[in-house]
Amino acid sequence: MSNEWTPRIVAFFCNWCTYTASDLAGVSRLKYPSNARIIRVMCSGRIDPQFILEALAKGADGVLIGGCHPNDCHYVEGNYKMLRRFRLLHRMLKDMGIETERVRLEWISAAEGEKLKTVMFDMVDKVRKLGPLSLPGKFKDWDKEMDTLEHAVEAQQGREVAHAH
Amino acid sequence: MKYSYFPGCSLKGTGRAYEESLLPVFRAMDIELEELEDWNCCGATAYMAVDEVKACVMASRNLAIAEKAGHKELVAPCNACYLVLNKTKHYLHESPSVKRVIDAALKQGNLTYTGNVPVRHPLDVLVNSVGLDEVKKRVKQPLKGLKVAPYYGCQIVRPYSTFDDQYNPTTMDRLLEALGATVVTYPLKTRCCGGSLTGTLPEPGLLCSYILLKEAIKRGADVVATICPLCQFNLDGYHDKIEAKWESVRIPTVYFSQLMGLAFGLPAQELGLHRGFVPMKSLPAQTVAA
Amino acid sequence: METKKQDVRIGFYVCHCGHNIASMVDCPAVAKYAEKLPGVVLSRDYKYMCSDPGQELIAQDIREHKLNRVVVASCSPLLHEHTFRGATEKGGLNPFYFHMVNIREHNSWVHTDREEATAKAKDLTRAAVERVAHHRALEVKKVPIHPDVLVVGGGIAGIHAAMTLAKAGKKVYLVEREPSIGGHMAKFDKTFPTLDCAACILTPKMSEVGAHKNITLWTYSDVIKMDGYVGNYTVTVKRKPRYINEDLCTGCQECISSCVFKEPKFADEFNENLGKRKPVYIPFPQATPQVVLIDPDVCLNFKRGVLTDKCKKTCVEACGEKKAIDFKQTEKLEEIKVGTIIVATGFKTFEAERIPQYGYGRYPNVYTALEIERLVNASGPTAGDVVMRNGQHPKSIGIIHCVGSRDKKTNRWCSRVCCMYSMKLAHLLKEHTEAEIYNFYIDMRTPGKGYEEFYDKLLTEGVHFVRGRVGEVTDWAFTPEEEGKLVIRVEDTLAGYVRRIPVDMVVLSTGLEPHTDSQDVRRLFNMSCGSEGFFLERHPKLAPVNTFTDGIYLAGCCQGPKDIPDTVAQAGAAAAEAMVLIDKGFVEQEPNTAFILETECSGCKSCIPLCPYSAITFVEERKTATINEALCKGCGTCVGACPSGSIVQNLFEDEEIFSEIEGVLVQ
Amino acid sequence: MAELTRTIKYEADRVPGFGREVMSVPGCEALESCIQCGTCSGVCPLSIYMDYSPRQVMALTRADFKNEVLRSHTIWLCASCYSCTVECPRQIRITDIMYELKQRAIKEEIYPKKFTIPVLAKEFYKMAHSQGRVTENILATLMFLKTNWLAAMGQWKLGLGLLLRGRFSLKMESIKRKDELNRMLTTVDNLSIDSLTDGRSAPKKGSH
Repeated sequence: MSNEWTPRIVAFFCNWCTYTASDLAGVSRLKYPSNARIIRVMCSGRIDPQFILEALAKGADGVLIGGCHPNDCHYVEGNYKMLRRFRLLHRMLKDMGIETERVRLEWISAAEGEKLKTVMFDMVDKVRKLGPLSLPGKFKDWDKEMDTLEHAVEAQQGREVAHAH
Repeated sequence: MKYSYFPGCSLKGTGRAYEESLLPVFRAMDIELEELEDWNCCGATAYMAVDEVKACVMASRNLAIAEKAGHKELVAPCNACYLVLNKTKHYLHESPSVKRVIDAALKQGNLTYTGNVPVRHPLDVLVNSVGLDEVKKRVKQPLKGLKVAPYYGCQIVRPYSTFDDQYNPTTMDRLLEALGATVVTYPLKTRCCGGSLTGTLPEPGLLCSYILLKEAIKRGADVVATICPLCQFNLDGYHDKIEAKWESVRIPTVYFSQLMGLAFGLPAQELGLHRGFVPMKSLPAQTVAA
Repeated sequence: METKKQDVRIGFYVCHCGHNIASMVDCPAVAKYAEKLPGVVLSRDYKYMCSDPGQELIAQDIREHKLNRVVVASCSPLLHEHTFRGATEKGGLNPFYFHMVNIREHNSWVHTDREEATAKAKDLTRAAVERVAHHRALEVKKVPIHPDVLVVGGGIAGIHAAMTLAKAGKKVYLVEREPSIGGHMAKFDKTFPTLDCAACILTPKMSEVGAHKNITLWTYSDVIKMDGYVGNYTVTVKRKPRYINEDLCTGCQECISSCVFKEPKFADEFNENLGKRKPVYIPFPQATPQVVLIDPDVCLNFKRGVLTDKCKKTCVEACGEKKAIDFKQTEKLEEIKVGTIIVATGFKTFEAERIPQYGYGRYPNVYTALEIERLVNASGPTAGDVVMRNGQHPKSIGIIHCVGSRDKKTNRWCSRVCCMYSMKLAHLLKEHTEAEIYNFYIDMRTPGKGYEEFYDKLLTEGVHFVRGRVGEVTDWAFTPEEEGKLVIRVEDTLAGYVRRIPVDMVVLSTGLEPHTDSQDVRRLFNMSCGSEGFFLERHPKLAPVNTFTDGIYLAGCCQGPKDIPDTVAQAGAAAAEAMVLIDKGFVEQEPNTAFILETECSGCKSCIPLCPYSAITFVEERKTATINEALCKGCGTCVGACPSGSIVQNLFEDEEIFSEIEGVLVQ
Repeated sequence: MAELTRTIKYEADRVPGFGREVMSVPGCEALESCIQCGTCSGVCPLSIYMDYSPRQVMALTRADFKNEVLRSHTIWLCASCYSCTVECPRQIRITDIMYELKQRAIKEEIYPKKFTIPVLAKEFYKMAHSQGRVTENILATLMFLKTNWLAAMGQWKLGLGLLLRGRFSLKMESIKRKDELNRMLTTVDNLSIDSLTDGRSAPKKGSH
């Protein structure tokens, strides 16, 4: 293993389609990069946007969400619900200054081991190009910034108070 | 309507009758063909046998010049040019590394190509963009009773069949019918004419042409209509040799644009019909001057 | 809910799976790493965790080391979670104090760098260890199984499955789309390699089905809706109008002979449109049920399918007192309750027109194999006389194998039957016509009992075999003997020559592919499809008739191409699987349902429209939502959406997932 | 008595790695999955003149019989009609593989002597390179002069016919900005395209 930086990706896969697809990729002995850590949920509808933010906050450089194709959800329409949240989340990420490509939603059916492989390669490739997200570090910076800002505000208020007197 | 026009080398040489008929026909259809400024060889098939990347560079230069001139679409009448230009577009799209090389090469001529110039065959433009109704309006002397074998050749439908069926193309059939001609059933529509082999390895090449001509006669055709200068050359230029080897299959082979010109009432002489080795006989006398 | 972390005693096991995992993941290193993780009191690596000693090891350790949590890193939980929960329970723990890490399918089998794979295994282990600390004891719910079975599709697969179940005393609904059961097999003349007459072996089974007291047979019907879950499915069946009262029709066929159309005039689907039928007809002589039907598209009493009542109705007259004809019949919906479903919807043959270079549809004397089956059949449109569309008898015939099979442009898979049925047709055609027969094949595939022997037999019958995929079939002649013939151009790859072979008749051995509506059927029954469109079995080797939905089984070609013996075997297996559930009487349900913490719920109602099963309702008195556990299927969509975090999904609690996220990321 | 030749092939006759090398060229990868069905030969209009059928060329290439393949007439008989490419059930781009083999044969100069096709290809290349355009009849003349004087004499009738019909160009066609084209083509030589391995189909880097 080289010491070169390599993206850390958290993947949330639904039990019926994408998790099974990655099992299939395994059974078919397809090879793909090892960056992703897969977390299983029953349905992509279970994925709370907080999970995604938490993953980024805890040091993930990208998050991959895998669900069933439209109309194929084991639970009828959980994947649509995820899609809705996903779109909102993308807007929010934009506002936060986080590249939206870091959070990706893919429909991968139980039969699409090949697609899973392609997506894994592509995701790692794209996130690698974006570079590290380093949110945990940024949080510290932001905290510091906030602190300075607060101090400044306090100082300002102090002066104003003093001035008023 | 205005199109950029890529004649290709053949249309300036052995296939000049194609250009001679195509330009007036397009004029008659009120479509402007503007010859691409300083175009170069498309990089055709023989070039591809030596260096495919360079062939693509040559093709790209043409595409880039067309793009620079602001042309929306490029018309290439020669099947080989049509294929090579389209193949290059495919490669540029499929392979980023080839695109890098080509971009670097184009830069030497202060050119860029973003991939936005469709390459089209005049047959496609006339039938699918202009429409057969427009063609019919201009027919002054319908080719009544003329039985035509429509011959498309290979590279217009293979490997990229962009505007017609790969196995049974019908664009030219419909066009010829619009001109009033009778289209004979011709199962060899897309069988190879022998390409450049006719010149290099005569027997195999000529056999290909012989088969095409023989079947056209058997199917009752008076004339074979082509859409490619090399096909026309092969089917028209080697009758003596074919006869020496097999039998006489003398049937005229003309460009579809020549038949259009005749139907539009343009003089045969101005359509380059005198350049064929086997003259057309069975047309109304006043149109056949050659 | 609060888990006291200091009380947690985790046992961790990493499986070598022989070399499957150990060759790519350093298992001892993972075990060593896990030892130091919080809460882990014991960590082992072992060659085969799923083996009896492996499972025993877990049970024993739980007792000896007072473990209260178990984590196993091995294969996919979809494969062995159940096994290890069992082992956990055997050790005296609630089975849900277990969690599984997938380091085979998701790791050792898909990665190539041992260091990276080991690092990944450690990350996943850490996540599981942190997660399992939050696990709670859960109870498995037992749901009773409705004993009735629905079999969808009345081909040989459906027939056999239905009969097997009926004989065992189970009540079966057999639903078939066409007017008669029998499927493709009913169209075949003979069957390979024994050359039994297909009708002779099939029709007794068909009439048995029609007569069996345990079987409710609905032909000319479609399943249009399925609700519920394993053991308790509610299915809606649409029965299309045949304009004949099935209970009153005796199958006397007087109506057919007295129809105002004196001669059959309309394309006969059963005979692959080679023959003709009347507007009132019975699909074929042995059709089951023996009930006629009326085709409103051509019957004079209708106009474009709408009743006009303008015909003389000689058929009604002929039917007389029986009064079986009912022009006012409309489509009817039936709702049934079943516990298990067997899907046996079969296949469709490849449309030969899709390979234009073989000339089907362009040259009249190019036939599909199924057309030939009808042509050689004694009760077919020509009564077994092999006469071509041009009225002549063929003197030479070319049979092209693999049409629309083994071809990336159409269907990649081998149809598994075309070698054998092509040879069967070669034999039958030879018998009927004494023509010269050529078989053009890519590879000869005869892996079945008596199949290779059949090939041997054909070789000695003077049938020509040419190894080469045909390039094209054309009608242009180059030599005098080719005049007026169809010319097959092929490389005889064994002789080493390109050949042009003129023949009178060409037979295209078309492949098998999924029905055009297989995607709809798949959705209807909540199944998966492989990339080619056949229904996906749960495991290609060990669960070949199960689907990913419990209680739904597969039989026959809807799962993939296969011949009759395999289809019948699979249908028997599917019936047996259904009986396993029925005789057990109940199923255990994964307790992954959601519930609402009423103290937290703000009553915003945002969860209510999200639930596809209407399991969530609003309790006005309390101003909170509540979940009906019996209806909840455990998707967790409401949990992911609850703004106040007041919904909890068992097995997928927020704390569990958050700790998993932290676990994979924070070293 | 007819002369008997041994047709056995020994391992020494193979050039190990040749097949792999060809199959690693972008666009030629699918050769790996050839099932030797013979569709290519079945549809090839020129296969009837070939010493090895296209199918055999595929087999020989995959089995590292480099000399047999590069010396074969087959690769030069390919008229680029693409029938095999569109019909191949394994979607092997056979025409492109033929181009690749032609390029290799030209590079190693092991094609049949006095065989006009490679000469045509090379002359075509030179003329297109230097003039930017190709004047067919001058090209043909050059080709015959380099290969076969007698054949050139045999073509006089066709040449005369062309001349009489105004289809014979006496002037060499060329483009205006020859230097620009030349710069562009030289750039290709100077760029390393050995990195053409993005896994998708791409044209092949030639030897010039």
